[in-house]
Amino acid sequence: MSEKQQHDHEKHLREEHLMLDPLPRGQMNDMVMESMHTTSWKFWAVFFILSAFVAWGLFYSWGKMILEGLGIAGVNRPSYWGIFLVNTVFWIGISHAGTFISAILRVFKAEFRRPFTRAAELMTTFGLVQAGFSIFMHMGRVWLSYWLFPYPNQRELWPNFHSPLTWDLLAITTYLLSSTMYLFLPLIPDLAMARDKSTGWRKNFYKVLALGFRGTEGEWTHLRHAMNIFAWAIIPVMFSVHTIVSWDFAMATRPGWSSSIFGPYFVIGALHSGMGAVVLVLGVVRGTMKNMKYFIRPEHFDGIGKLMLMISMGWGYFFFNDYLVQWYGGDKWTKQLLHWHEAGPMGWMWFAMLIFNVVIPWAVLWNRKWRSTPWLVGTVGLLINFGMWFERYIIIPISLTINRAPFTWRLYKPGIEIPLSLGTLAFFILLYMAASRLIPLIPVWEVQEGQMAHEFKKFGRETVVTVSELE
Amino acid sequence: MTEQKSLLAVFHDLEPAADAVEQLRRLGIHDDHMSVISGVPVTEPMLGRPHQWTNVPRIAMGGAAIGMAVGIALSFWAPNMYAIRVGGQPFAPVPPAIIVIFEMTMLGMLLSTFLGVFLDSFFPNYRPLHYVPEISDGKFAILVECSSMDETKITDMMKKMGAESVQDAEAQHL
Amino acid sequence: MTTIDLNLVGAKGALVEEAEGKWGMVIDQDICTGCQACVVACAMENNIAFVGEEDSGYGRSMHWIRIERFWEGEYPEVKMTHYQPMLCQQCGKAPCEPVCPAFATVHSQAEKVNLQVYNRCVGTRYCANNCPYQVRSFNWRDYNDDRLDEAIASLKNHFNPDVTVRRRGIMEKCTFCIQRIHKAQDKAKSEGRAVADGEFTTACAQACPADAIVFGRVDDPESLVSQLARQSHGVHHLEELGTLPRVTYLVGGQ
Amino acid sequence: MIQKAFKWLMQPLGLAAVLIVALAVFSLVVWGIAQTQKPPEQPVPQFPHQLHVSFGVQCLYCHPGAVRGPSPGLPTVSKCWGCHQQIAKTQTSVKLAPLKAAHDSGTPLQWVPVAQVPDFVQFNHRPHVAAGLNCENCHGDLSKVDIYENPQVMNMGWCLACHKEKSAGNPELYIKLTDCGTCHY
Amino acid sequence: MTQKISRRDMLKLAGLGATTAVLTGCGPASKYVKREPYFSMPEYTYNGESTFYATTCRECAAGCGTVIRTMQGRALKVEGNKNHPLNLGKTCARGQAALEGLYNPDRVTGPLKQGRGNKLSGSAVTWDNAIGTVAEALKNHKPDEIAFLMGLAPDHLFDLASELTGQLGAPAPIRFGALGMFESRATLSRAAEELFGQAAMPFFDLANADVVFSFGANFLETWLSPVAYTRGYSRMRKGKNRRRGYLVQFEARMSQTAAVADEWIPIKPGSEGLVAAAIGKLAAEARGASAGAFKNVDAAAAAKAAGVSLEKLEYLAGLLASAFNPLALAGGAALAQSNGLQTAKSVLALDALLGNIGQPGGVFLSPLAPGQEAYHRPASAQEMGEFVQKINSGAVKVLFIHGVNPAFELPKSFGFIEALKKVETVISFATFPDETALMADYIFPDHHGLESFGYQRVFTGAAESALSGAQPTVTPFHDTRATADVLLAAAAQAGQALPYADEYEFVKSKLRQFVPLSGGFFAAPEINTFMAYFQQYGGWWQTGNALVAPAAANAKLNLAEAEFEEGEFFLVPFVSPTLGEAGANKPWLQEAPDPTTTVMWNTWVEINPETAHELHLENDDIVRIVSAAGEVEAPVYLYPAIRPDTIAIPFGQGHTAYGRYAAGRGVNPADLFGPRVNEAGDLAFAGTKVRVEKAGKYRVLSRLESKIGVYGEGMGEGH
Repeated sequence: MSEKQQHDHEKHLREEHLMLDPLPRGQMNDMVMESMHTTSWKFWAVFFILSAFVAWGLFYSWGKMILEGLGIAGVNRPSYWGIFLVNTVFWIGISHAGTFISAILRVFKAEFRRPFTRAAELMTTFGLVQAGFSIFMHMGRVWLSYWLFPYPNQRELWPNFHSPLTWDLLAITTYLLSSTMYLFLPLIPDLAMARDKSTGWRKNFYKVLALGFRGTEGEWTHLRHAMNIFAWAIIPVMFSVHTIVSWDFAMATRPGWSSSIFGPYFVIGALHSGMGAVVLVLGVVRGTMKNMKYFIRPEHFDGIGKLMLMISMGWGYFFFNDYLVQWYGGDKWTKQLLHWHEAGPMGWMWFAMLIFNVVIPWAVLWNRKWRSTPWLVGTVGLLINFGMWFERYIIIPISLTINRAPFTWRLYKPGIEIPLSLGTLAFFILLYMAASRLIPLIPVWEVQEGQMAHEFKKFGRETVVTVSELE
Repeated sequence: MTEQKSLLAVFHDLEPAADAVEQLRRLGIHDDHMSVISGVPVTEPMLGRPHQWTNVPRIAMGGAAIGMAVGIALSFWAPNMYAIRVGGQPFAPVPPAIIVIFEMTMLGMLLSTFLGVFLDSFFPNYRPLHYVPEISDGKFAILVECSSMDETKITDMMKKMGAESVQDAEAQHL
Repeated sequence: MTTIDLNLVGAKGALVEEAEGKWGMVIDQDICTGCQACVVACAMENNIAFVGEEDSGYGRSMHWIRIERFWEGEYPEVKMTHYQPMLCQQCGKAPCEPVCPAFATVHSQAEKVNLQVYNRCVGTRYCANNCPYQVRSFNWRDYNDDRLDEAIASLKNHFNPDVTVRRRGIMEKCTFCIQRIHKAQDKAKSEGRAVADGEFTTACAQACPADAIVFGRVDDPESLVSQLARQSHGVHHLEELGTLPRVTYLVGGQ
Repeated sequence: MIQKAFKWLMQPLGLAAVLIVALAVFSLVVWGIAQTQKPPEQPVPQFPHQLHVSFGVQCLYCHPGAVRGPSPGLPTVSKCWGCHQQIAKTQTSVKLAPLKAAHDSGTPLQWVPVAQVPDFVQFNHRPHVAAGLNCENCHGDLSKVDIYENPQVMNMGWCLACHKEKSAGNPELYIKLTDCGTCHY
Repeated sequence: MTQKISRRDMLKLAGLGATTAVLTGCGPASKYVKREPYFSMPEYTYNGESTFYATTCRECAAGCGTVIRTMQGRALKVEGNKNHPLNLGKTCARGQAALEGLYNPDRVTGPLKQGRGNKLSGSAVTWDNAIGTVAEALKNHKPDEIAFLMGLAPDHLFDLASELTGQLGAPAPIRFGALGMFESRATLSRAAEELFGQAAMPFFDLANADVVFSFGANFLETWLSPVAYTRGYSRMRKGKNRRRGYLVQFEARMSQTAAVADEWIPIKPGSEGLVAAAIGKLAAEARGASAGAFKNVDAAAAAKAAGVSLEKLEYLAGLLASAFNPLALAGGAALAQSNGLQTAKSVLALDALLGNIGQPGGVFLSPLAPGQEAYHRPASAQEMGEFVQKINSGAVKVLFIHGVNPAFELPKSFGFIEALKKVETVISFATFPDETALMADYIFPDHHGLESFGYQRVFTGAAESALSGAQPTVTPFHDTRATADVLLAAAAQAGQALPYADEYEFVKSKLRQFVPLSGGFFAAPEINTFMAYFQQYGGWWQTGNALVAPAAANAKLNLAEAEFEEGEFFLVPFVSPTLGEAGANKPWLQEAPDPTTTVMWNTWVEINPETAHELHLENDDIVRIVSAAGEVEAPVYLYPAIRPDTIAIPFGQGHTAYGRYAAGRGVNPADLFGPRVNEAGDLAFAGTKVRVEKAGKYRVLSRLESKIGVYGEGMGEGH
């Protein structure tokens, strides 16, 4: 290899990998701050449209539903659970990607995670907020929802710990609190950076949030230890949350629900939709925010794409497992249910689910070049999200149609759930947009840390990239 | 009686800062009287600094224990306050209790970890502190507490070691 | 209570004895004529709301007892299956109970029936999902609020004061007319005697013109309901689920 | 601006202001709840329970349903008139004018029940009386008040506390008295 | 009973309830329904304790005894009167829902000058004016210009009206009701008269029969006395100490009765008589006996005409021949044919042939009610037609209507609505604003049945001779007045005073004759005690079996083919067993699913799925049903148990008035009937033939059943 080739190779590697393309920290800081401050009129237009949508779709509709009762939604006998629970499962699923990326990849020291951990963690927290909205919308008497919390009372009556819903509530509360804390801890140094770089009201805002962080050895040590504990501990919490969500269904004595594979099946499903959402968000962030093309590069889409492919295969595996067990059992109700899934009026959804979740990811993501194309991977991510939403829709209202009392079978038709669902979606986007103006979306110190650890090394004639463990 | 002074030396790179720490120690400054402030996490061995003590893991374990106790109480004690029979199950069956105990343990552990950071780092801390904003641009600063007699000596040494600036650190609102 | 030490064992069902029953019902499908008298009698006794054409056609009717029927064969050999009044089976091991997070549907230790405690219900509807008989009904709207429907102001004059009027967001179901059980027990107690078999009955059994529904104590082997339930053609619906239903259906002729 | 306000609030005067506002809100809430607990207007204003009790009238004379069934009942005009027609003062007293008017016009007196439980609580007086409870155990000493008011908040915790106490040591009774279905259906 | 009922404090209490709603989530409820304080409490009443009053159910003319649970002056629940010989403590759905009539939000709340509008928009008048108006009407018209039109029930008001018309010299009051029309009562009693020589309503002893062949009699639904016949059916099925009874139903459309029958034989409408005769002949042959009246019947031809195989008929005949207590009965649509009388006779002759006349499990004549001298049947359709013609001729100047709604119940082709316009003064005593009442000049609302005194004769269904008693269970909810009181007061004002002070005195005077009689359910030394018992027990009846065993008949049969109108499909209308003719204004009856189709709140058209397929009709497609007399539009119900050449429509909906729950809902199949009658004068409604047209519209029927679970809809192929 000639000197020239060598140089080109290195240049190529540098272009490709963020970690090999270091910029001075100050410059990176400025880039991130600039991306936060640069707001076009389009942003505000979208922001206000979404705000109006949230006000109508979420708050007005929900208020109306609280006043009039769930009759204005589409739930009925036997589909007592409808889109609200679909959305709950969906949003919890979305929230799994953040933890997956920042905790599991941190534990496994996957370096490409560095620039987008925060973007993913924000999804966790904001997704869980929407899940919370959805589950409270679902309740018939939401104003009494505090009865579900364990609190001492005069009647000495506590929540029923036999109920999967109580487990669910505990798990989601744990998850929401811990993922929010896990979002906040690595954010502190960046908030301190933002504090140092801002003026005016933002200065005060960051001053309060940065808690007086300076970067002393002690602070870094505590933070590092805490983040380590979080990274390890939040993984089982994350798995437990979606497993428990699946138990909401699997504990019921219903055909199609009572399945022991539901736990892992739901976890992998959650990761599937979550990863899809992450690429989608990254694609949008990269496309719309200033300076993001430096931080988020095709290599990241490539990395996530590989993960998506793996997860998609895993999902296919668990889906088949579930299907095979149900099919083989030959229970007459389950047989009717499977038939209903495929041949019933919502059969299109069943096939769309398989196409979006399996066929399309497998067809696109095996190719490195396609995988590195942000818009393409983002589109696949979007389709996977449709597919996974369909999956939950099939599991909940469509499967609920079929029970052991055929006299009651009835198809579910959504009502006010549609504005409410769109309202939660709009609220999610709105929160994300607001956060993108207020919180450094790129964890600069982590990027710098990574860049410090990476270097070229020559083995014979070959130049390779090495990473040294700093911790 | 000598006046105590705080000096803040800012370095562009890690290595000169580490050398400066070494030199300071030679000048008779105890490790307790200096600290390194940085924009990226640097470990103690990189700077040749003594091991940093942290309570966070202990606090976390303590929180986990409390959480577990709460979980056990919720699972086995609370249901007996008002015994209600459901679905032919025992009042407080073990399998669901495992779930409750697990979640409460994890919640206790993570909450206390978070609190541990606050306790150990004295967060939130809005009092005036010694600081220069350049640190967040990736620079390394050494904060030295010394007597005013040593001030020039140390300043010169730092300058020699490549400090970009050495200044009288004045505590300020960040 | 002696069962508390079983908590630590946690082996559900292994050591807990089969839940005993107290009140039970026998429905003779061979003589049920499907006339709906029980349906309306139940509605009148228990202040059940009517929901109107649209909602009732969408599976939201509030009947606590519904009469099912299916078809067999093709014309002209078509046959309607026996009418099957379906109501809460008051399971001994009810799947609806453990899933309620708020203890709103619990097993009465005193009367050995499934209770729905309306004021504790927060409306998660998990119980209804988990009911294999699909006999729980949910108050989808505020059907009984006379501020929303002035007609109710007049109609509610016949509401039974012994039964709570339910409002939106609450699950409800057949109670085996527990208000009548309580009334009869209270009366018997005040007279210093036990409740006699047939002294009172549920609204549905009372109305049934064909006498297809019989209600009484199943823990008394001499009661009419126990005797009928022992017949060889008595079955429990979905017995394979292990729910221990307290309603026995007599199918086919003798 | 916000910072200024915050700073102002952090100084002693500001803290005092915060405290005052909090206290005001709290008192408003307390007052609101107290309003719901106040004895209501009765058709005969300031009906003197204590006077009737001091004459030796038994509770069950006017509220006879308590030993028979769920409701003790409120006295009818004819019941009041049974005694009052023999009391000369009835014809002239201003306080008794509503009774006289009701009797003369043949309209019933619309007493407002005070000791009420919500619709979802099925309460029956008879077993309570049969269990040996006296009226004053729950309703307080009526020889001290004019218009009846509840001596305590009649809520589930209060009911249960007594139920548990009375049934201690008798498992069968305990089950019956703490069963949800005993009061809620 | 309460002295005064006012609702002025309702709002205050509703406010209290609203506070509770905010605090607890459970809101204004049963307890907060103001149950008014008493001025003077009756001795037997305690607060919170129920008081029970025995009375008679007025929801249909059968006259079941009920006990009404009341508390604080409100009626809370209808329960059956266990002592009553007709229903022995049982009730039907319609009886249960009576309370929704009593507290119906759309009752006529006081006397009105209605002025023939199409809405209830009259101006209120005082009761003094009302009585004055009635008195004027009685006084200012010649007796034969006055007419009384009353409901089916043979009750005290009918007796009073009869006495009044007798005193005035006016024509006797006419009783009519759709139920009587659909039951073909006139045909049945006429057939009994021709066969047994005695006009009476036959009584079929279902309870003791072991094989029952029913020709079109839907006795479990609305026919004659459904509760009593359901009791009989139940005993027949239980078959104590005998084998379980076997029921075979012959009709073109599977009714509720056919649904619980062991066999349903879908024979061609109009061929019932022929089939009965053929079975009789075959059964006689099987028994080796003489076929008597049926000896000339050609069984093979009958089988062909009916559309069943001869083997089937032979099998059925064998079943009948080997039975211990066989019974055949006929009614409903089977008799509503041009040959209906022959059919009735044929079926009764079959009974005679089987030798069960006057035998247990056989045919009897219903006992006459106490004090009744002869069976008095209600007007047949033919008589109603004549009455309408009389009105049309201008001979009727004053028409009093009580307890019947001919504008809805009588087929439009009779022209009653047009005829009504020719009457100078129409006075309605309707409790509800029904179609006829709205077309009246005045509405002077009667009390609801649960608010009024009276008695009613039990005309069939009970083995005992029974008079069912009625008394008010609550004080009137509205400013209504007993029609008997109005008539008595008006008659007195018109100078035609009857010797009774009021309704109560009238009832009492009529009961006086029973005081000395023995064998009654109770005995009393004098009338006041008797009256008290009469109210306490809900009537008076003789305890012994009073069924009349008729003399064996000598039938002359002239079995003719039924005549039909022009059209593609036979129309089988049937009375909705949950709604009946007047239940549509009770929301819970609307929401009680039809026993066969489980449809709620609407009218449907039953079509065989194969026929529908040929006509390209799906469930819920609206079709236009056209007959010679009119047309209606209703959604299709693919009913698997109906002959492919037949369609069926329930009667009970299609009100244009009658309150918010009834008005504008469904259609009235009576609009399709022409004014054709059979030999006995009953409407030959089953002879209607219709054309079915697709209307191109769509309306989803509210069903309780699942189309997916019951019919496999949406389950794809192979299900």
